[in-house]
Amino acid sequence: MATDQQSVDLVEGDVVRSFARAALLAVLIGASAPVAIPIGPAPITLQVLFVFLAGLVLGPLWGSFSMVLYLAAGAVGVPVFAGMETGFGVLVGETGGYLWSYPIAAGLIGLFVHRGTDLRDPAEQPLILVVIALLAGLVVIYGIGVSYMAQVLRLDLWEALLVGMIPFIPGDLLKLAAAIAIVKSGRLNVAN
Amino acid sequence: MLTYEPDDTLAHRLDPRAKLAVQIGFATTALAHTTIPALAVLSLLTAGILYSTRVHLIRTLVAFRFALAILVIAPLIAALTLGPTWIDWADGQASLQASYRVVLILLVSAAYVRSTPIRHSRAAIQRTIPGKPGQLLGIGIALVFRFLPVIQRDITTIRDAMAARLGTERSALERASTLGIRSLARAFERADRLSLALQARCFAWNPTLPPLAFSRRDWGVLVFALALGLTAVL
Amino acid sequence: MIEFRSVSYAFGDVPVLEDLSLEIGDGEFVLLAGANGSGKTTLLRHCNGLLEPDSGTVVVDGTPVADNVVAARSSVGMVFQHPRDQFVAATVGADVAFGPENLGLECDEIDRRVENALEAVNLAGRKAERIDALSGGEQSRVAIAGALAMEPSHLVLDEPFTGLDDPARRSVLERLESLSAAGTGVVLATHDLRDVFSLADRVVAMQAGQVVVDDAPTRALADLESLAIRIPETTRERC
Amino acid sequence: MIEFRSVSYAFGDVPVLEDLSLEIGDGEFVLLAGANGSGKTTLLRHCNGLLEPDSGTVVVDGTPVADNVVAARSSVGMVFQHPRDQFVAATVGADVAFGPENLGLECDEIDRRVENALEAVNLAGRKAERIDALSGGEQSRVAIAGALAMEPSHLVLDEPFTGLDDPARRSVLERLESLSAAGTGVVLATHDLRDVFSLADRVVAMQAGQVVVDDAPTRALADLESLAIRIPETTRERC
Ligand SMILES: Nc1ncnc2c1ncn2[C@@H]1O[C@H](COP(=O)(O)OP(=O)(O)OP(=O)(O)O)[C@@H](O)[C@H]1O
Ligand SMILES: Nc1ncnc2c1ncn2[C@@H]1O[C@H](COP(=O)(O)OP(=O)(O)OP(=O)(O)O)[C@@H](O)[C@H]1O
Ligand SMILES: O=C(O)CCCC[C@@H]1SC[C@@H]2NC(=O)N[C@@H]21
Ligand SMILES: [Mg+2]
Ligand SMILES: [Mg+2]
Repeated sequence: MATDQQSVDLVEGDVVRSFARAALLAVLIGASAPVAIPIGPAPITLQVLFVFLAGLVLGPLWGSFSMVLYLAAGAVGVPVFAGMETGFGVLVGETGGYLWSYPIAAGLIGLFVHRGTDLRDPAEQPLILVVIALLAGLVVIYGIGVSYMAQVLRLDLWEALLVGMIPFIPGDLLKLAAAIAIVKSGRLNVAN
Repeated sequence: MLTYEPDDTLAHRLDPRAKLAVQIGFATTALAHTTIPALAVLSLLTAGILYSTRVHLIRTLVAFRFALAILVIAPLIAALTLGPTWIDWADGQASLQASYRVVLILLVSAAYVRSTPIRHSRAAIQRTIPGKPGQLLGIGIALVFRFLPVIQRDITTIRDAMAARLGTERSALERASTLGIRSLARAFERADRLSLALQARCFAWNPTLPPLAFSRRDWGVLVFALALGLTAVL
Repeated sequence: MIEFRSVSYAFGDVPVLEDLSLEIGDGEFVLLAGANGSGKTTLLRHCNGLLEPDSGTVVVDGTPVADNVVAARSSVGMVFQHPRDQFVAATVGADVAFGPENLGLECDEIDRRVENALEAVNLAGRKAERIDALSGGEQSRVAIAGALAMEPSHLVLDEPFTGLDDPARRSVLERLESLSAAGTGVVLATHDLRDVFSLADRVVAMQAGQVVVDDAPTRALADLESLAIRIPETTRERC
Repeated sequence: MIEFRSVSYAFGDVPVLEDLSLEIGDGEFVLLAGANGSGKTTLLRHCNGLLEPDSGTVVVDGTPVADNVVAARSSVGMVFQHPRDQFVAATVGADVAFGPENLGLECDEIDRRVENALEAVNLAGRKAERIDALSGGEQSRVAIAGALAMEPSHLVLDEPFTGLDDPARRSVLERLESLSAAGTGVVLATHDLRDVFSLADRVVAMQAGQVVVDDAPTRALADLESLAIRIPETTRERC
């Protein structure tokens, strides 16, 4: 028994805490899945809001881990994708590009805002920096999402932009504002 | 809703890794071919997989109703052309065939979902992805599955709590932001308590993994999956 | 007055309330007892329209809840079973003020109510604290204060005493007693009948979604015991 | 044996435990009482290193917790107030197995421990059931089984009875009683001392982060009353 215990390699306390938060954020984005308004090959969803928050609140490392976890859970049968869909097929389906872009976007936003892997309070970062970071994230999401969709559905680039980006811009900018309002509200206990 | 259902089909007895390989093989080749003969072969294969896993076709199509919209919309968009003639049927047809294969891929993944409990997927991930990331991803999936209904209920409860004290009298924006912030704060509270519970139970990097056996049959399926994937270059 | 007229309710296809009728008069102090899962919470959530009956009607002060939900919610204040479920704000003061703000009251009046409610739960002067830094029992008390601050004509409390220490429990009870004496109806669902038993005008016990006991406390004793509902020792001995 | 040696702890600059010393022997059944915010939860979280003292040491079975956290966590099983927050898996068996898996035990041994733990809480044979479908009392017992599967020498429970009806409460208590009889130490923080008072070997009461009473139940009575900690009626009359 004593030798057993020697070999147990405990996960460090701060890692467990970040991990649990990343997992619950993945749950939250999954819980938002029923809110999906079909308007074309990709529905309007709240997902982008949580991608923003993942980068802002959890930072580059845990933010993108959280999104990878979301994709993995969806791939193996937890109904977390838009419209409560699930399965590996969704990841290679027409909206797969958006999904794969989430970890990258969250990581990028985290890097911009926290400037490294040590977390800072996003509420105290310059607003302009936060806005640029979120816009950059959005560009990544559209870039990967639209080009993959064009590929899979055999659409021209402008056709893909027409159905895969333009209709979402106003809503996604609202989500951007909401994400900033949430972290600035000071009502989240983001301190470590 | 698409979900795991206990049963005794061949797929239920297979190792999740073998099943994952089939999905990847199938997707690889489907994404490479859109000719009508290729789609016919892929359809037959899909039908076989669905039949042997006892996937209910109609129910599954309903579960994927969002994705199915592409079958109509994408070809229409593709067929539209700027300038004279306005409609290019050939473009539309190419897109229709491209959309159809996506539906086949979705159906094949439905067979995995119906035949694989989350804990098997979790074990497969922990065994396949080495080191700490694999470990966290595996446990993480179990947690997402466990907490999804919990958080869904929390969100309803917060809405009720606001309503009970006449939060309904506030503006839509204010209500949405209170609900959003509170849901997030609540999820983080749960995360903090969960992290204590995990630690109290010795959450470790090197646990005993749930048993999973890769049998002869699984090797056979794996070879089949590889072969399927290789047809992508045909 | 809160009236349930042949109310039935099912979660999906699991019936939870079955053809239930009940009247709770103004200023009455009613205890609601019953095993886990007997339907207490489900019943209470009908009083202010958080749940709507599948059949039957719930009437508050003469108006069906469905016809005027806002009226029902301003006359029926509710304390949820799990205090954490009830918070809408980050600090004690902001949370307690949430209800009064929605009533459109003046700032002074809101402040008065917040102070007054916090006093009743022994938390005077702790307005500025973050709720998530409070101990479990302190959180329960904030939840109670949130409902008190609405100053409703009926107060519905779903197991408000969980985790409360004895002085807090007594203080809340005293407040309930004086509210009830001043005309506020009180409905209290609890598994722990100590002290409240002697305060109550009536005991209503539920079993499998139906009211099986509805009587004055002393007369309900034998029936309660047969339902495995625990009555306070002192009560039993006294009778 | 769990020993607190002059332990102090503060949340930020709010002192919560102040120079606290306490010993809990093997196989002892100890009640932990005290007002809301007196520091019970904070104290308990030191037993297995979830919190680390600012000064002083906590020693479990002769080894300071900080020196061997794994040993402390496997000899002190901990059950928190809200079972729903501590389950890591969707089914009973998978959840109870989580602890033993982390200890790196063989599969057979894990199975044996899961069976034993479930048997100890009277849930044998229900491994495959979904946790969400269980009643509140059953969920509390699954949480206890999760801690027992580590084969701890002490079981620490922080208000495990909240929201349980009387039969469920009794079923949890019966399990604690038989565990204690079988040699597991039990530390139980609760505001509701009914029934447990007669089971306990010792009562420890806290006030503002310090131990102010530490005595056998019958002898502690007067002190407890002076702390406004409520003791069960029957006990008072018997003495
Ligand atoms: N959201 C829900 N979905 C499905 N069933 C539910 C839901 N809420 C409650 N139930 C079921 O309805 C029944 C009554 O539940 P309710 O919460 O009203 O009981 P209760 O008397 O308040 O119990 P407790 O003493 O445990 O609080 C239970 O069997 C419960 O399982
Ligand atoms: N996370 C925290 N941050 C700041 N202060 C805290 C935190 N947790 C607890 N406290 C404070 O520490 C004190 C002791 O809290 P603790 O939870 O140990 O009390 P308790 O005895 O368990 O009370 P209860 O009976 O209400 O559960 C309280 O005054 C509380 O406000
Ligand atoms: O199938 C999925 O789950 C992915 C849906 C992707 C929706 C994209 S994300 C960016 C854009 N903004 C929206 O609101 N919806 C699309
Ligand atoms: Mg209830
Ligand atoms: Mg406590």
